[in-house]
Amino acid sequence: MQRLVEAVPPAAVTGGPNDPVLRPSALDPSQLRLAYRWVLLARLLDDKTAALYRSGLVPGGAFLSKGQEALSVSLAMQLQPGDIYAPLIRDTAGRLAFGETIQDALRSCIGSPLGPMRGRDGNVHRGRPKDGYLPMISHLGAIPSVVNGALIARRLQGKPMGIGATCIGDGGTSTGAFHEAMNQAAVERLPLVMVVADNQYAYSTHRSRQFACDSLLDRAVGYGVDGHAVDGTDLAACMQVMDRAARRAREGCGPQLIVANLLRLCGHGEHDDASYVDPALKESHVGRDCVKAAADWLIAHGMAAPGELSKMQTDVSAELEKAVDEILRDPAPDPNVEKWTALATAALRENAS
Amino acid sequence: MQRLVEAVPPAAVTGGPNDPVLRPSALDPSQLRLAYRWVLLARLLDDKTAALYRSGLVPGGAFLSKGQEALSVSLAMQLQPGDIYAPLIRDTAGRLAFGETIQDALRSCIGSPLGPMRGRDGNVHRGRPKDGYLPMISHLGAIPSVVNGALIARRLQGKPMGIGATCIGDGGTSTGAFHEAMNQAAVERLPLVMVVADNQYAYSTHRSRQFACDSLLDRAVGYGVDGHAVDGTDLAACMQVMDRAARRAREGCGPQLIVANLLRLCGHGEHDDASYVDPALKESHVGRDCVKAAADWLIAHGMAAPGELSKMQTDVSAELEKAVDEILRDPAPDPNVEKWTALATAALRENAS
Amino acid sequence: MSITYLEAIREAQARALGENPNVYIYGQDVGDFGGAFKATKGLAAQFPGRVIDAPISEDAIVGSAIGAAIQGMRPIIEMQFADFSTVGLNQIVNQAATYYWRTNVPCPITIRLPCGGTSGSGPFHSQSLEAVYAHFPGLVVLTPATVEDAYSMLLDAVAIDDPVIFCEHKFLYYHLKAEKLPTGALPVGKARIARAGRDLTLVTYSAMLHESLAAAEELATQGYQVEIVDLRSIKPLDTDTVMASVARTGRLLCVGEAWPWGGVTAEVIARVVSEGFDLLDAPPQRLNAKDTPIPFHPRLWAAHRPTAQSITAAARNVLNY
Amino acid sequence: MSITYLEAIREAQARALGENPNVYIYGQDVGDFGGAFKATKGLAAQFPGRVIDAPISEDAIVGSAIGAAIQGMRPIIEMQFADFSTVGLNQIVNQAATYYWRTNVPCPITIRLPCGGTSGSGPFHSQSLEAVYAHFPGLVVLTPATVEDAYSMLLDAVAIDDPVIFCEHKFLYYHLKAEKLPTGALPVGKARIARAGRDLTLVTYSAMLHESLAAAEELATQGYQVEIVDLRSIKPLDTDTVMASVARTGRLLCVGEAWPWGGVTAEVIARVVSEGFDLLDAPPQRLNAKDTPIPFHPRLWAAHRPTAQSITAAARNVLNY
Ligand SMILES: Cc1ncc(C[n+]2csc(CCOP(=O)(O)OP(=O)(O)O)c2C)c(N)n1
Ligand SMILES: Cc1ncc(C[n+]2csc(CCOP(=O)(O)OP(=O)(O)O)c2C)c(N)n1
Ligand SMILES: [Mg+2]
Ligand SMILES: [Mg+2]
Repeated sequence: MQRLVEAVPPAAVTGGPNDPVLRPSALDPSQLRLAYRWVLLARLLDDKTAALYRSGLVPGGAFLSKGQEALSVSLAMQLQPGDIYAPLIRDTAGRLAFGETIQDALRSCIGSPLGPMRGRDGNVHRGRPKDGYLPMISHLGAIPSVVNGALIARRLQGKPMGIGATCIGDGGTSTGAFHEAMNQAAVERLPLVMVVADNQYAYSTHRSRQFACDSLLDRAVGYGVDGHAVDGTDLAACMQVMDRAARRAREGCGPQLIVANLLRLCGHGEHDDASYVDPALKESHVGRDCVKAAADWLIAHGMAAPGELSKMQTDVSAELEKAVDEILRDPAPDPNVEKWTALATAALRENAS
Repeated sequence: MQRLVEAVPPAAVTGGPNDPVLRPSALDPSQLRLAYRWVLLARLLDDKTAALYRSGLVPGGAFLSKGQEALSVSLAMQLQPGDIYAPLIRDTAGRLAFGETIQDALRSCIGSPLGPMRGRDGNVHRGRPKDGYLPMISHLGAIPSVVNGALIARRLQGKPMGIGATCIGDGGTSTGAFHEAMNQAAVERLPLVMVVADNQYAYSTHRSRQFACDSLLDRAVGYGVDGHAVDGTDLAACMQVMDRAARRAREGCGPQLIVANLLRLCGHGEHDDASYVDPALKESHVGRDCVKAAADWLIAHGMAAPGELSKMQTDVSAELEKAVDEILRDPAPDPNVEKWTALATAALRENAS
Repeated sequence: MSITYLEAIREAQARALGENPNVYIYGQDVGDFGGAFKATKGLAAQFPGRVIDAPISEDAIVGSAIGAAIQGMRPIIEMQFADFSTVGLNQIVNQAATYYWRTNVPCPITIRLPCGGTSGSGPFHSQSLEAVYAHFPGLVVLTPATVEDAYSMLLDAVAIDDPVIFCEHKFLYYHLKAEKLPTGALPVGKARIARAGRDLTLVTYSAMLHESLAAAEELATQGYQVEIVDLRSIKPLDTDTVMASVARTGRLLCVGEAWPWGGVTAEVIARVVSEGFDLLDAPPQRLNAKDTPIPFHPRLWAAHRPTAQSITAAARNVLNY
Repeated sequence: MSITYLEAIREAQARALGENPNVYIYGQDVGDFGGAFKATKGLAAQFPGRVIDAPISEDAIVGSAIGAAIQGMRPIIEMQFADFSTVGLNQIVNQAATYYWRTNVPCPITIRLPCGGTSGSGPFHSQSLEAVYAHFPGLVVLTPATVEDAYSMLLDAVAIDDPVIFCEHKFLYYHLKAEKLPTGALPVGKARIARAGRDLTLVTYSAMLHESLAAAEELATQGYQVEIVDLRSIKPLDTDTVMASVARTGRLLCVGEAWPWGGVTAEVIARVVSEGFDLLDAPPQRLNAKDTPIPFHPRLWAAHRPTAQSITAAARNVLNY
């Protein structure tokens, strides 16, 4: 069987006019402006989450997506009603683009009973499975096989399969669970779009201590799946590569592995100053800010006027402030009304404690 | 970093004079005759084990190595004192070549208290860790990381590392544990020689339901390790490929992944008639008997005379019969002298039951 | 006609597949081969595409079942041996078991664990892990001891909206036989008085029921009437039925094939004494396997787990207190 | 000078590394970064090459420690959170724990599990898994509750020839302080009377010791003298010390932060009643976390686990029986 393995070198992904993969002319400006709106909102929402964390309103930790917005949004924007989306730790942008409300996001961070997790779980561990939006658990690698299963369900039910989209970090690829899930998706030839965000570090651990291949894209051929490389700091490139990967998945070409290079532009969580990050990396191409780069690119390619973008910023900020005002009025969860059972089946509940 | 990935097509592995990889002239006839002696003994030992099983002397099951002898022996024959060897289910030949006595093998099968596992564990779950010979547990994939650790120990102790050799089946590569261990070995650049015996089936499951790449060799590049393909039915080819892999491991080139094609020429265990095996596979090159093929090859290449080989068979049979006679006089384990503790530390034992 | 415990499991799956299009079976070698123990024999042919061979990937097997379950399916997962479920444990205890609690979306999976010891199976093909799963919130753990329960409780398991750990005992697969499949059954979660008696309450489950029944026969010849409670479900655990029996007998012995520390027997005793201390005329006792891995050789194995003989001795101690 | 529970863990590791060249530390981010909780801060610089960052591969992390241990090393494994040890559980319970029994070759590994709840940590960063590991034969399970024990028992753990599950409580990391490191200690495996009293034996361990001590203070103001047994080690479990205390008080309450089913509290009660039934003047009781995953929001979390307040109430019930 013929397999597509595109190892696009980062240099080619910045969008030169002669790059056959990436042609600005192939891009829909309105889609790009929309994507930009989401990454901007995601960035502001992250800043707001950090501010709430610092003021003590966020229990536990705050885990931001800075640097991963372009990659994240471009995956989610490929998704259609009926698709499955299982974002991970740094997918604020994708979540918003998939349809999550700002309120849902913030409520999860503060543990509001009105949020989707009702104070039981928090921060990035949120979702609404009924909407095809699956919540992560902390254990890295445990989610992709769940997406596989959702797709298998549709096959068995004779329903249109749609696609299943999920994300993992460079560190997460070292888990056995990730391997089993990739292999399972390949054997079952499922429309899984698996995005690896290689942001150079897993917590403090550099990728050189995490894997020994040159690029995680080298894993694609070993699973027998299509592989795509992309510059994760380049919104336009991400949009095009995701478009192709999602299309191939929908067309029955089996799992698609996308490997993006980028840098985490924040700590692992807000408790972490990330002082271990190599300054040279921050200065390099991989360290550039994908949100700012996207704005520059839109303007340089005549896809948006500067005034348009600053108006967007004003609108988005207002939307965000309104949501913050709303959720800060939420009550705290009440242990006395909490049901304290883990079982769905009422007849099987017992109260041993 | 440059990596060696040799994808020798099976056709080239049969040893034609123009094949740059495999030259009969490069082989040491005495080594080959020795290897043949081990595969012959392994085959006869397997037959004997099956006979003992049928006569009710082997508790549990009997798991034979038929078809894997050539591959197994050629790995073990690369090993030197101080190396680590962690064979798996179908390594009767390699175990013998590594120095296991026939008695140890048979005693494990009958659960003798005089065997290395003292009736506590049995059949292929045997070893003598003090001799660098590690016993497997049943959970597939759980052994390679243990070999990694033994090698890491030597590095930390400043001792010569030697190499660590282990084996897994096509099915075992689907385990997360296998993935984690391969990746760990690559990151630590350990002298791990990892042999994948792709014998077309995992129990009843055909490889097409186990992985989706063309060959498991395609995984090498994704781990960033050297890869070697070999025809597992060809003893001479196995000897040469293992020689090169082991040499590269010793020279500091990091983990070596060898993928061999062969067919299991028996059931999963002796309870299994393997009726699910595709008859066409049995008729094909992959289905040929590696022991018989080795004898033919030795004679055809003038490396042994027919009489020499039949004398070998007589000697080996006598050796085997003697060992059988010996171990059948062993006592059974006695529950009354059994210590019934899982702890090495006497002071921490308690007898809750 | 007569039907084995194993056949009952096959029949229950056939019925579940036949009655509910959302049921499917996934596990290693479950397809055309019919499973390592033949518990799915013929089902792949009878229900094309719905009895699916899995790669050797217990984590992904369970993970995918979770994804399918929340999309409305009712997966039945066959682990080849209970022992190998440790490799998929994280998905079971941290993802499946917490799903409903976290999201309000039920996660109905049946995970079949062929468990317990058989002669010569050794440390990695003999384990009884029910206590490990019962410790984690969010799981239902069933331990059928009879052909009838194997059948009816497996159907229950598939119908339950929560993840169910279905501990089927390999020792019972071929040896235990019934006349026919049951038409009714006790509700899942309820224990059963397997033998009535007024002198001692013997609480047990799974294969140990049969060793206990043999012990009770032996003790009956000595004039002791042992009441045997077959728990059937160890989570939830039917404390009421146990307590009612202890109220009648005043004496308690708990027998389990699993390891002692924190096992079913400890849990039952803790419940009985904290709620029914005054019912007891003698110290409650437990009998379990020894606290070592499960030995390979049949002679060691026979001494490792409780047997009719050791149960008889333990019961006599409680009776004579 | 004052030293925290976390610093004691760091100091014990520094000493172990300094005294024994076969000790090394392996885990995610343990190197230059010093670990997620800073338990290995500075050690990579002080002991070059012996404090090693691992990939996110808990199975291979434990597997490699087994290989190193049987070659004479004394690995200390840091799990980033106890909760993630479920992914490496198979290697722990099936390979490390059975190694000595199968081969006669000891497998000395210390597995550090940062465990227990802290506010806002939620279902996957708060677990207490000691009972799960204690159920499997072949493991030693330690649960230090004090700065002194964190230090001396970690040194013990490294010296022990068996795999040790070292449950260090995250809630105690920063808050619990001592004047100095201990020079002597109780032998490992022995429980300690943490507070003497004649009215009730309260058996507990780890962070619940401190909630229990607060409860005892409160009860003292009401005239009750509660004796507190700090188990220190839950496997082996020092039944003798518990029993001697129950012999003095006649009453027993067991408190644990883990889930109830088959937990330490069940095991302690089962032992006490089967061996010391006649010592009891009242039904023994237990208090655990609720049988649900551990909630994220601090208000839910505070109601989920036992606290000084709920312990006081439970103790009063036993005292007033
Ligand atoms: C199985 C498992 N082990 C350890 C952890 C602890 N942990 C949480 S995030 C993290 C680093 C993840 O790195 P990466 O996958 O590269 O994602 P990134 O944070 O860089 O986006 C670790 C080790 C975990 N969540 N799961
Ligand atoms: C983790 C795990 N899951 C399931 C099994 C049960 N099992 C034992 S052998 C086997 C098939 C192994 O196939 P393969 O790895 O190809 O080796 P082969 O038997 O073909 O030599 C299976 C599924 C196991 N031992 N370990
Ligand atoms: Mg990363
Ligand atoms: Mg195979």
